[in-house]
Amino acid sequence: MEYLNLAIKAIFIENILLAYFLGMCSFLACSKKVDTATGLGLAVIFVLTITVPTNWAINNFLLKPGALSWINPSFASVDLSFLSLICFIATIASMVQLVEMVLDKFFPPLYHALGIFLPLITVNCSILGGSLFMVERDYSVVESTVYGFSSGIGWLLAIVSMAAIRKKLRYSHLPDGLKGLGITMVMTGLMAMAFMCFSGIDL
Amino acid sequence: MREESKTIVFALGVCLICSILLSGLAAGLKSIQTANQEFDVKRNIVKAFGIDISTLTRDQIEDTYQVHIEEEIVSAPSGEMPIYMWKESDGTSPSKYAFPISGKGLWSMMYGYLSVESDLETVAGISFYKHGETPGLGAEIEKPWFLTQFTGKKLYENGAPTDFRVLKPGAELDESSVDGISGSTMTSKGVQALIQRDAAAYANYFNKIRGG
Amino acid sequence: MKFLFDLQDKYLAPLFEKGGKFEKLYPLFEAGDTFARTPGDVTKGAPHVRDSIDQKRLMIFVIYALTPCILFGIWNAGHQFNVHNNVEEATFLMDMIRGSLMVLPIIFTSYLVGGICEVTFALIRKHEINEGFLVSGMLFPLTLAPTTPLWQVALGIAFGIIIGKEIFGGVGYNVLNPALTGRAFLFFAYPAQISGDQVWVGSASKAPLVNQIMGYTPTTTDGVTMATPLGVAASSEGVSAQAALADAGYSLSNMVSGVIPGSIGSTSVIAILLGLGYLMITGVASSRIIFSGIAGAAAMGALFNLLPLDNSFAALPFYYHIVMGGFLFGIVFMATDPVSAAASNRGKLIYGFLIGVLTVIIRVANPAYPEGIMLAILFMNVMAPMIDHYVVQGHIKQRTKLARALNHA
Amino acid sequence: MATYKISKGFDVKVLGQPEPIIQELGGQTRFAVYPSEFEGIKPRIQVRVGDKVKRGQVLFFNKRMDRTLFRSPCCGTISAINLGARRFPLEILIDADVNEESETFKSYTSESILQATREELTTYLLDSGMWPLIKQRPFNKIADPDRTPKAVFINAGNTAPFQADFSIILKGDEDAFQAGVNALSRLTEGQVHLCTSVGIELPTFDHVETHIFAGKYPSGNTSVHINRISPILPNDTVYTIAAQNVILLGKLLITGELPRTKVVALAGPAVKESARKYYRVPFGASLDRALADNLEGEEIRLINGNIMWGDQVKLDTCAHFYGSEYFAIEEDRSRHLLGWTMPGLCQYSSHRVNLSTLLGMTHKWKLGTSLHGSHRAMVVTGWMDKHQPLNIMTDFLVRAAIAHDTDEMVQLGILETDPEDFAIASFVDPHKTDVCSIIKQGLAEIEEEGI
Amino acid sequence: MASAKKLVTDPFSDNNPITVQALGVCSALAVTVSLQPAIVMTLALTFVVTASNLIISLLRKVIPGGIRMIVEMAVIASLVIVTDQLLKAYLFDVSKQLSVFVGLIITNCIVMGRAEAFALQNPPKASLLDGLGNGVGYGIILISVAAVREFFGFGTLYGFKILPEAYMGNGLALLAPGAFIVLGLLIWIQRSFNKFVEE
Repeated sequence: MEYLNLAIKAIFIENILLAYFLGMCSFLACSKKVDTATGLGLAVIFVLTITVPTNWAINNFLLKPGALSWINPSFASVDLSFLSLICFIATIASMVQLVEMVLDKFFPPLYHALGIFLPLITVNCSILGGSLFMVERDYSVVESTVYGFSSGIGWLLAIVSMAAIRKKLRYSHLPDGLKGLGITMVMTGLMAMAFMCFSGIDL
Repeated sequence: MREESKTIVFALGVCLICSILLSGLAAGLKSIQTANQEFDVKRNIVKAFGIDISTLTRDQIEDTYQVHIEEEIVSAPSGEMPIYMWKESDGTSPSKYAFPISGKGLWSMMYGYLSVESDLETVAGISFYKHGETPGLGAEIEKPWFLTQFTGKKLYENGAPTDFRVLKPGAELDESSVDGISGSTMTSKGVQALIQRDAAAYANYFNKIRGG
Repeated sequence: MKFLFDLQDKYLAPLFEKGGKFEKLYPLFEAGDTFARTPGDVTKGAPHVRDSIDQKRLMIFVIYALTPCILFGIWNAGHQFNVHNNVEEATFLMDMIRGSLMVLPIIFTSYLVGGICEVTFALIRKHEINEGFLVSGMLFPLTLAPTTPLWQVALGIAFGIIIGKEIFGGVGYNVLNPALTGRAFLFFAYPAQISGDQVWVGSASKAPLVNQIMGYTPTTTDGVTMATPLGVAASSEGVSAQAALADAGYSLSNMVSGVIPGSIGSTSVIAILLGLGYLMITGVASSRIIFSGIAGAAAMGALFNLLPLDNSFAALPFYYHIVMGGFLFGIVFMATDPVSAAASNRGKLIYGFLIGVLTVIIRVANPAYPEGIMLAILFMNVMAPMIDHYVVQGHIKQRTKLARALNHA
Repeated sequence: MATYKISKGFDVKVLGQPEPIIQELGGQTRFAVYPSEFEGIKPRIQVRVGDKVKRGQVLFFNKRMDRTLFRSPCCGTISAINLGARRFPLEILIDADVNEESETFKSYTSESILQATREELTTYLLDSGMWPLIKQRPFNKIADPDRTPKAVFINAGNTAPFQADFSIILKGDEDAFQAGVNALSRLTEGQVHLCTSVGIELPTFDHVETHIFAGKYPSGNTSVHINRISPILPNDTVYTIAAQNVILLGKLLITGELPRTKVVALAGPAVKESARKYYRVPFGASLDRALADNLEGEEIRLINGNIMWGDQVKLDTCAHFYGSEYFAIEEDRSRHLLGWTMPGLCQYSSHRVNLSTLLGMTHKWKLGTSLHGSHRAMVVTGWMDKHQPLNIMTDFLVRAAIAHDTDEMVQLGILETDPEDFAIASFVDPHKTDVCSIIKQGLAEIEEEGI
Repeated sequence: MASAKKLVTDPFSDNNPITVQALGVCSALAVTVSLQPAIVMTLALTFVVTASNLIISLLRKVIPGGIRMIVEMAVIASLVIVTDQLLKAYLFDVSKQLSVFVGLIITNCIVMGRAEAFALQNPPKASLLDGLGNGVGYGIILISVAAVREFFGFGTLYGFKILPEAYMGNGLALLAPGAFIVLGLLIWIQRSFNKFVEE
């Protein structure tokens, strides 16, 4: 139940895109077609589910104040948390690289479906954001995994519904200045408003 | 081969420079950052004792804390709990007590401090320092109009915690209830719950003081 | 009469048409002209004859369907006011007059401000003035409390019309229902006043005009606020929600008749059912959405009944959800807005059903918002294009399969 | 013989049913050929004003496909060639002579046709100028002789309001029809399908499979037949032809001469009741004698086709190459006071928003051409699908066409359709969207891009 | 080679990183509830993008092609950490408000984008100016959004009461949807001025 709550929270209430504005760049660029959006969304789920727990491990066993005490109790006072940003981004980059290679080798169809999106993901702030929120909120390892996975689902939901809306908007009669970025932004706002119906849900 | 070794050397070089720079910086700033964090806690405790800190400078607040406040760790069945005691500059016996409060709001945990007068029954002040409530709505919990209501209300009665209530705005208030925030029932309920729970947790301690 | 029409066609029309003196105001002229008489246009090519239905007729039919709600709303606003301000021996007429004084300014403001927005955009962007605005401008005030200050009404409808509709190019291009967008705007912008768990039935004051503009302040001593049934049910603790409702004076019968405080148009189930019947007979609204929506709410309500949850609201018999609050009004008049709803037949079923389900979930599981229907519809408006997309994809798959099968047979 | 029940559809109830009698109408001197009838061709004119032409002499050919010839329907003098926009010839007028010189072609018997090769027949038909009677799907253009179709569909349906009844036209020409069918069966590797509507009594023919379609308009449309019998997959081609044109093909093959006459029906509320019947007229000859003094009303629209699908033509028109009925209705520019709220007892509608529909009035209406409203932005409501028998999501297809998304149009099945299938969608749409033109535009875009 | 002035002013409007190039929107919104964090964020980003442009431009001839991206990432990440640490030490309150969003400058496409698209090809001085211009261009939008939100949300600007006490704050402006809508409308206004149309 607790994990279900966390999942609902990450998908709907604190949707990483609609409430924290993360991953906007790729959201804006890749929401023109539903197929592309779905592909990218799946890739985001995939990478988030892997990197958040990985970064959890790095944070808990290397970076956090006192994290190194498992090597030797005398390291208990070492605080490497200032390195977290650089470590996380490095982990993300290498994980993406690794995932790409593994997929290519063992799951070629999946690789063909997600392959082109994976490199885009390194610079998708929702991935790094996921890890940073994990640290800030002090999640456990299971919680991090659930959080990473459901944040990804939330992102997928947002980008796919936006792609479908943009498909509907193709034949709209928009003012010139609003075409593209402008209307997507306003629409995202309205969408965020609609998503607020879930704020406060608690099972 | 030359190309590759050059690449590796370059990469190592960048890493080295960056890490030296960052470690140096982190080490250099560490003390200031820690002081900041500690000051943040102190400021909130001072605020919880009902002191208006908006006009005070950092040094004044540090001074006030230094002079008046003493921290003590109470051990209770549920673990160790901190308590902060306010001592007047002349007397030695604490005149007010503050303890941390925390609980779930609408979005996330809310953190704050609550203080009681020397009679160990009346609220002296309350402050919230961390929360994720909706701006303009639940976030009103850090607004003076909401916080000042608590001052003077009864938190304990004859050694037992009162049924402290955060009611819907407009409802009739008694001596242990305050107006909630209209439009954010959840936050109000959260505040009520955390006050009731934490007050109960410290009831034993206060009873001990009263008895002893 | 004929003389007037000739005057209009011969002298007035050329002024506004291309090259005329007031060419820029053409949308305005067109609106008035086609309001008076149907346009005399003929078909340009095949098919050479057309159905006599048009957008104007469709939209005005929705307004007709709303009439019972409007009239009842006016009476009820006055009635509640008189009851709670202890006006002795208030007659029907007195209720109506008091209600009109409260409700009509709201409707008028909504039309005026919404109309100004609509016309301004029509003139600048050179599109015709769309009669869909008549419906939005009426639905919006009906979802408000009778004491909503007029400045909020104006702000809400302006937001709904401009952001919810006009920037997309006008009716037919928007994604969300404009009336709901405006309502949701008010809901989030001024939550302290209209969060839906209580409404104010209004207070007698010496300066009624000031009250109308600035709002009836609930904190003044003579202000009367009442918890809505949803608010009561959501905050019932210890006792069952049914008992809490009965305690607050809400029974199944008065929730059906609607003689309770609430938003102007949506309290009376009977009035809404009259409108629903009219819509069904004329076939203007999609019965798929309405009935799957009701089914969705009932199903979710029943599921909550069965689940062993520690929530008295969840244990409330499922049929309460249908008569309580604005559910019926929303599903009949708001969810069926063809522009923002799902368009495919299967999509409509899914869309309606999920609105029902979500409404009950929000009511029961989300203590922050006692009223779920508005946000549920808004959420499903956002999701509708996606539902349609997948329904269409499914259709494409199925038809390709069918075509192949027929070819191999 | 299979019967297909088509459940969706809507019959527009309009006055003006033609009597099932054929009147012979001969002796005209004014003839015309309308190159604009042939969509997608680029005509190169071979004659000049004042030239004497024989019956069957080449008037022009298609520059895009120069084996497609178009021949003169009569013997006489070219009196005028009227050009339209971009110097496209709209009509070639011919004054007929008394003498009857005509070109002749090889003649066959019903049996010898079956021995002919496909190559021989296509060359023969192209050369004789009758090939354009055969059309192909997708795109509903003149058939491409080099593509062997997977099937041929002969349309003998009549579900559109007062579409000519083929059983009347067929009387006496059964042999010619069989000869035409034989020729068609040589053109395809697959089946020849003869699709009729319920109520049309036809004798049995060889080398053809007969299908009966039961249902309201547009169940008689070729697209519906194809959709139910053998849907077009990407890269498929089918040939389609109207049943009367099969007779024309057969006559040509048997006699070795261009067919002399065709039958047209005259119908509609603006035609005097006495004149509402079938006429046998010389190919390409003026219809003056049928039309003059027989139309009533202030401003009349004459349609080559029926109210649902067909082009407006001039009132002094000659018989067209395609088409077998003419329909006349009045232009209705009347304006109704507060039309949006009147009960609508005198207004025709397929929706229940008018009292007339609600009360279930079943009488026939004297419809005019009024648009009954003004254009509004299209809303995807699913209403357009209400009477669409094709397995197609009309609203979404139209939306894809508006957005110029050719991929999606193809996926949604636009290639199986023709603009005529969307006449009913245009009819019912409250936003007065011109669906047919949108689909036409979409098809043109796809053709240009190549599938 | 464009003039120095043009390098700086171009990103203000005609080639604004947010409204025209649609980069760096993420962090542009999260910190715009009020003016103060927006200004601090602008300063932080301007510092990072200017410094990273300068450093990468200086290194552009010696960076091996194969690890170009990684080096850029390392430089940017280090600069961001420096900023973060400095903020924590000297502007503690603001850094609390900015929470993780300072760290997220690393993935801000403007920084990476300018390094890739400009600094790698251009001399240090031009790169410096380009970085400065883009930082300010970003700031203009960020601060405008923040000003609008703070004004309507609280009736204040930079904490000072502008509207009378009776003004009822507009809650929506403070919520995420408000940020999106305000930015969308700003883009509309801005693009109406510079006549940029996206197809």
